[in-house]
Amino acid sequence: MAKQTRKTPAKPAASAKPASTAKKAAPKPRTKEVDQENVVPQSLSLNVEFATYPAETYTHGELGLSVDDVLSMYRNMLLQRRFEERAAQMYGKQKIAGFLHLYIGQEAISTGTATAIQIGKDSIITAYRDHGHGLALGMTANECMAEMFGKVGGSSHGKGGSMHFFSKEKGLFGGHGIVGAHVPVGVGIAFAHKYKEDGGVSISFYGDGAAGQGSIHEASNLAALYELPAILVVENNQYAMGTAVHRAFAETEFTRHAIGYNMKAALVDGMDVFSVCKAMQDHVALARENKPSMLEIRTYRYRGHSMSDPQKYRTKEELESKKNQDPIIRLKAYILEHKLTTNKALDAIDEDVKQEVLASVEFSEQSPVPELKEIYEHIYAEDDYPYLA
Amino acid sequence: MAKQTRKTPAKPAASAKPASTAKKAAPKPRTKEVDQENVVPQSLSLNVEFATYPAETYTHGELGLSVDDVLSMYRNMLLQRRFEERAAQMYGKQKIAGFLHLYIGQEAISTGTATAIQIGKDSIITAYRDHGHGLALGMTANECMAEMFGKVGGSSHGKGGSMHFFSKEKGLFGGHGIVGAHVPVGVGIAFAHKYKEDGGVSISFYGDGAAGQGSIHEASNLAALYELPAILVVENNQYAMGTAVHRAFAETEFTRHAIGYNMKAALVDGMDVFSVCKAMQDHVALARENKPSMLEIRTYRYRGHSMSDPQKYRTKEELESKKNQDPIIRLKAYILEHKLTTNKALDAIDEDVKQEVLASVEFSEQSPVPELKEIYEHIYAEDDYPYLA
Amino acid sequence: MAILQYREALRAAMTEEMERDPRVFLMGEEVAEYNGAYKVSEGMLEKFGPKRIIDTPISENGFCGLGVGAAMNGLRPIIEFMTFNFSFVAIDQIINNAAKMRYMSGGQFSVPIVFRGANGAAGQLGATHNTSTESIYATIPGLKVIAPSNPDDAKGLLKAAIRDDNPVIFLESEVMFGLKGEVSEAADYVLPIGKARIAREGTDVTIVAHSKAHWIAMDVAEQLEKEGYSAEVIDPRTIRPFDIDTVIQSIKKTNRCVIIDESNPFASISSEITYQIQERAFDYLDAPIIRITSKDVPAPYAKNLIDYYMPQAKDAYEACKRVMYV
Amino acid sequence: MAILQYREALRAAMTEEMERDPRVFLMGEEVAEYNGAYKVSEGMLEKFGPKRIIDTPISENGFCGLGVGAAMNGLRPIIEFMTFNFSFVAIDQIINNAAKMRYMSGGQFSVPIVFRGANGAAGQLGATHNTSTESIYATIPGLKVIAPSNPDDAKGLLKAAIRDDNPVIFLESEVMFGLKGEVSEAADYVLPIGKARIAREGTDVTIVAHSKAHWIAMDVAEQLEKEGYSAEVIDPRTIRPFDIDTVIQSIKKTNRCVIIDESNPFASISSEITYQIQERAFDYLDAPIIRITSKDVPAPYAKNLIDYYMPQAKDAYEACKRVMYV
Ligand SMILES: Cc1ncc(C[n+]2csc(CCOP(=O)(O)OP(=O)(O)O)c2C)c(N)n1
Ligand SMILES: Cc1ncc(C[n+]2csc(CCOP(=O)(O)OP(=O)(O)O)c2C)c(N)n1
Ligand SMILES: [Mg+2]
Ligand SMILES: [Mg+2]
Repeated sequence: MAKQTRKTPAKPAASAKPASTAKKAAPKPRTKEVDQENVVPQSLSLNVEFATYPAETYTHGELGLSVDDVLSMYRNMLLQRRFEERAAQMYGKQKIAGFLHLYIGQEAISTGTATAIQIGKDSIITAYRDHGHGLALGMTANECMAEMFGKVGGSSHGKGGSMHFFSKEKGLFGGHGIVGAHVPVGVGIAFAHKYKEDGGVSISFYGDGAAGQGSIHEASNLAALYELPAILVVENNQYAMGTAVHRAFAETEFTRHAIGYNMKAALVDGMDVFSVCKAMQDHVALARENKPSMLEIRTYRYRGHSMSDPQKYRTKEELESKKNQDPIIRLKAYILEHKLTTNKALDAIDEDVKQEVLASVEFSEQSPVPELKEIYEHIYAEDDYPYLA
Repeated sequence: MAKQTRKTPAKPAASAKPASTAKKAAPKPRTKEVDQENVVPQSLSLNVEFATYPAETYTHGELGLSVDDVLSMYRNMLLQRRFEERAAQMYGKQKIAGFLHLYIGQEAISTGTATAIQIGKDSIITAYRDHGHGLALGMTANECMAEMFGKVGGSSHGKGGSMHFFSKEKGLFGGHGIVGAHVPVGVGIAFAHKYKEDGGVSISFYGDGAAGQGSIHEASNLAALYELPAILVVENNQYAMGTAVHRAFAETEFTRHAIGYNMKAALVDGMDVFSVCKAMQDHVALARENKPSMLEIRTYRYRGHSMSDPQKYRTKEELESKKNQDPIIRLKAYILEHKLTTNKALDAIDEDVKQEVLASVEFSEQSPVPELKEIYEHIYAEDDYPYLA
Repeated sequence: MAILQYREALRAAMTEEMERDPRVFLMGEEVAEYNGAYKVSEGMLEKFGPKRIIDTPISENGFCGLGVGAAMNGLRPIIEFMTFNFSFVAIDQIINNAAKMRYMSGGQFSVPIVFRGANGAAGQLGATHNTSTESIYATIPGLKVIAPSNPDDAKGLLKAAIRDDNPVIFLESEVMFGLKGEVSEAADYVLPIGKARIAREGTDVTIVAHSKAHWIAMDVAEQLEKEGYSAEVIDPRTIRPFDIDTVIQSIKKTNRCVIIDESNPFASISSEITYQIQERAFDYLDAPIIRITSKDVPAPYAKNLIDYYMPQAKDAYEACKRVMYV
Repeated sequence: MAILQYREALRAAMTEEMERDPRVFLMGEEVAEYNGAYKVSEGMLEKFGPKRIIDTPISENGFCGLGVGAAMNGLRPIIEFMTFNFSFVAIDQIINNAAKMRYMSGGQFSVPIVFRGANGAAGQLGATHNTSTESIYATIPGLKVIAPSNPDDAKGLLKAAIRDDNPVIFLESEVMFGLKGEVSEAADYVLPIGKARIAREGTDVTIVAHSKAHWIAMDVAEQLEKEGYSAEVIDPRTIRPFDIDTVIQSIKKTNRCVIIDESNPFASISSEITYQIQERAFDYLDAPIIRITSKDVPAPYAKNLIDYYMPQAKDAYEACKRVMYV
């Protein structure tokens, strides 16, 4: 794999460009002219080209990344991986409970995105599979692990758990449990960026399964209609629980879903952190000009949906074949091939990450459980709100 | 207008045919192979052709319609028109209350559809603007007018009113007030047709405005995924209350909305009853083979959204220009041009219709109001359900 | 005191708050160019421009979620439901996102948002367009729920709701939009959320009624007065948090209570008030509490049926006499 | 009597009804190939095939509406919510379509449909995954609402619900799916909807509790017995229509009542039961009714907090003693 040469793609950042024989009305909210003619033409067709970001296509230099950047991306992906491996173990030990959804296999998406945005200025929102995004944005392993332990040292004081990572400081607007419901929220975050003219961009991540929800349709149309600095990203890991994409969607190419919103769309290989980073760079730049877009990022989750998933819906062979694309192994190969550092240095990173994760477990063990009276805190802004007995 | 020649369209019933460089996964529910490859291609594009059904294109002969058929279509459209004109008058006299949404201008859609389906076997569901569909399917003016009078002679015993016309006998599944919410129901009606293997087709009508609802997205995907005998029809009358289409949608060509569901779509001129009838014939035939589709039918509502609408959102000129396309005048011109009958005979039809409508007013006046105890009827199947005092 | 319609009072509240705070905006169906389906926002587009008065597609779930996100990111949205009947397609955004965000984030994110619009029955509109939603929203911790019965409260409480740092459900009424009443001209008239108003003092029976049922209570009280009975009328104004203290004080005086609540009865506001009264004033009650509600059925269209559906003044009057044992 | 898990009882009910009536089908997320997220429908795909056991996309609003349409057109759908927490995105289909269709059509269309799945709290799942929805559904005329506490009731009532010609909300429980109990082996075991069950007879205090709160009631009754007090435990089983007669008869005997209701308190089932009891048995009550509910807050994640969130047996026990004045 590391031997493949990297070449510039045919159309790295070309955008969805609908062309039709029927006159196309650009969305112009709040003007009174009716652009649309009522005449039905003799023929009607549409051609669309989508940008694609295949794997093994970009070098770090092209993306403006320094060697340090690359190594920190490597470290970041590894941190997510080790953190979740440890979390799974802690779940087995019943230190963590409830639902635990691992992101393992998808780390190139969180890290590629975090590298392409301005953390603190830009905003991210995602579903319950949120550890990766949290850590990629710079939430500490301590606050993340302690949250899952249900301790006061957690990012939400132990009130949110695994599905509800939030970091106002890092621009992570959650961690959400109702499938699809956070995407309109993500569009609203974009609305506020535009309203405040703060230059921020909002990126909403959701699963392939979530694309079946009406909320995605409404959010997409609103983002496009209001020309918001928003990117809607399908993390297509091929399954929603046990349901393969083709069993849930009549149209399995998610880029095509964007056509109904006259929105640019691109297809990205999510197993290569550089492909993700490049796609994000391009589309964040568009979003900063209030040009919203939709990305399908193809990825794969190596673990079960949550900890209780017997995974009968896929074969071992399928799983193994996907592991060849492991984004961390791929980046490691790239680093070594390009001699950005030594194998030993990478091992040291791994060791360092392991220590950080171990320390987070230690931190979480030590952190106290919330006092019972905290159950009444953080509900209303007021301290004197009168709860029912 | 009557002088224009009718010609066969370039592509009368060609269907949306997506073609792409990426391998396309046909929706195959309930099989376990993952068709979709995880490889992101170097380029990706899509070409779609839509069928169109322009106005002034079809003759009744081509559609298999007899002269009697045509005259009864004429009478049917006229009945809707006169019925609603009278209803508006009755609203002014406060015989009818609540919301009253007139269908005037859109009658070619209801009549064209009713002509193309098998009434009793096939099913129709629509929104609150339902008088046209009810009368086109053969509901009597009496039961319809009495319903709006709130009398027991009404189709729903006066419990539903203008927005809630239902006729189990004629296959009208309502008349619905929550924008967009009836479309999943329409898809469920199709589901039952397929399940029962009764050969029936379900057609769901909704407004352009409704297309913004998530329910349409979900219903569309379900219809396509399950390959149901369903047609989803946008009656695009250009406005949702005061909101012109381009102020509500980033993509104003509704046929393109079908691409996200890998569904056939066609564009139809709704001001010509033959164009509608032809489109419905073609797509009903597809539906009978469990090939669902989406139609955009371009039409125009001549009256306000409901009785209280000041209509400041459009100009008099626009309204007048649309009136030149009046589907009833157009059909009259066709009949006369093709000498299917005499002007005098058409006048007699008009007179006859007027009498029918007047009689329905008389019927409604005479019909008693429901007894107060009826408020507890038709809620549960049982007679002895215990209501709270 | 100025005489304003209920809708004008709402508009005045929104206008003043928008002038005061640039983060406040109004979004909903037909709120801008159409001037509002019920003309609540008439003229506001002209005054504030399309950046702040925003028409939406018919996508309640979408724009409610948008509002939540905007609120999390520093704005103060007012989201108009054309009526609250249409809030059911968006209720997940309210229950799961607006109400719980602060909690799930351990206090990191506030959601200062107002969801407002007409609630309850409005005549011959049929079963889907006449729903009283207050019990559904008030059961959700994290929300506040307000339902003013008159223009003055509408203004003072809407201003309070817009300034509140919590998600607020603000329930108006189609049939009250044209109601005129005196409205304070105080420079910055903000009423406290969570405080009931004693609309009429009395000693023989307490009538609790919110929103337009309040006016039934006032009629009944007047009729009772003619017969020599003195009814105390309490308008809770806020449903959640509910000002039970004011009600209990009254019950301690009158020892009897009738609740008029336009909702369908089961698990309604009237049920809750009854629980709280008997919990805190059991020994003061000389008669069972009687509630007068809409009938336990979907709303019918026919004029006589929908009239009959609504809580009846006559029933409330008789209930008052019954609890007074006269 | 066979010993079955709660989930097995549900499965048996569905299986029997599907064998009996070809119009019955099961639809929901992961119900077919995955055998159900909680294994309720395990093996049913194999038995009935993909025409009748149908996996859906994550589109609750869509497939609930689909169910309503299928029911109107002659079928008898069972729609599974993976949990009722997710029903909020589909609630409009239930409230406005399923519940009101018969009425709006003047009796022309029936909607024989069952919406079933787990309701209420289920441990450390956080605020969005622990909602008790019964008060929200039970307030809607046109619906029936059932919440069985044990495998036997689960089987008998689910069979009844599937045969019922009305839309039925059938509330199960994640934490009870594994609960084992005796289930009748009667050939066609159908229990009546709307009839409460006296789970334990007693004379000193009546405890009313549905679904898993029922088991708290049983524990408390046992503890009280040890101390010489005799508690009558009533499991309503059906929430709407509510079998108030059985409760009133009990109150006339015990003169005291404690309600355990896992919902958030405001306008909950406990509020409604209280209203109905004081309306009909005011003179029999020797003490205020006390309810023990979940805390009036969103559900927290941390173990100690979510444990504390739930209705506490200790509180229920103390409430019983309080109403007995001992
Ligand atoms: C509205 C709603 N319905 C159902 C669920 C249960 N559920 C949780 S995750 C999930 C699958 C989602 O799959 P996908 O969107 O592809 O995300 P992934 O888990 O693959 O990251 C389902 C059905 C839910 N949480 N919310
Ligand atoms: C969910 C919902 N939101 C809002 C409304 C209020 N409303 C009634 S009709 C309408 C406009 C619908 O326009 P369109 O779908 O184009 O249908 P048309 O009236 O043009 O036939 C609106 C916003 C409603 N009934 N339901
Ligand atoms: Mg997935
Ligand atoms: Mg329209």
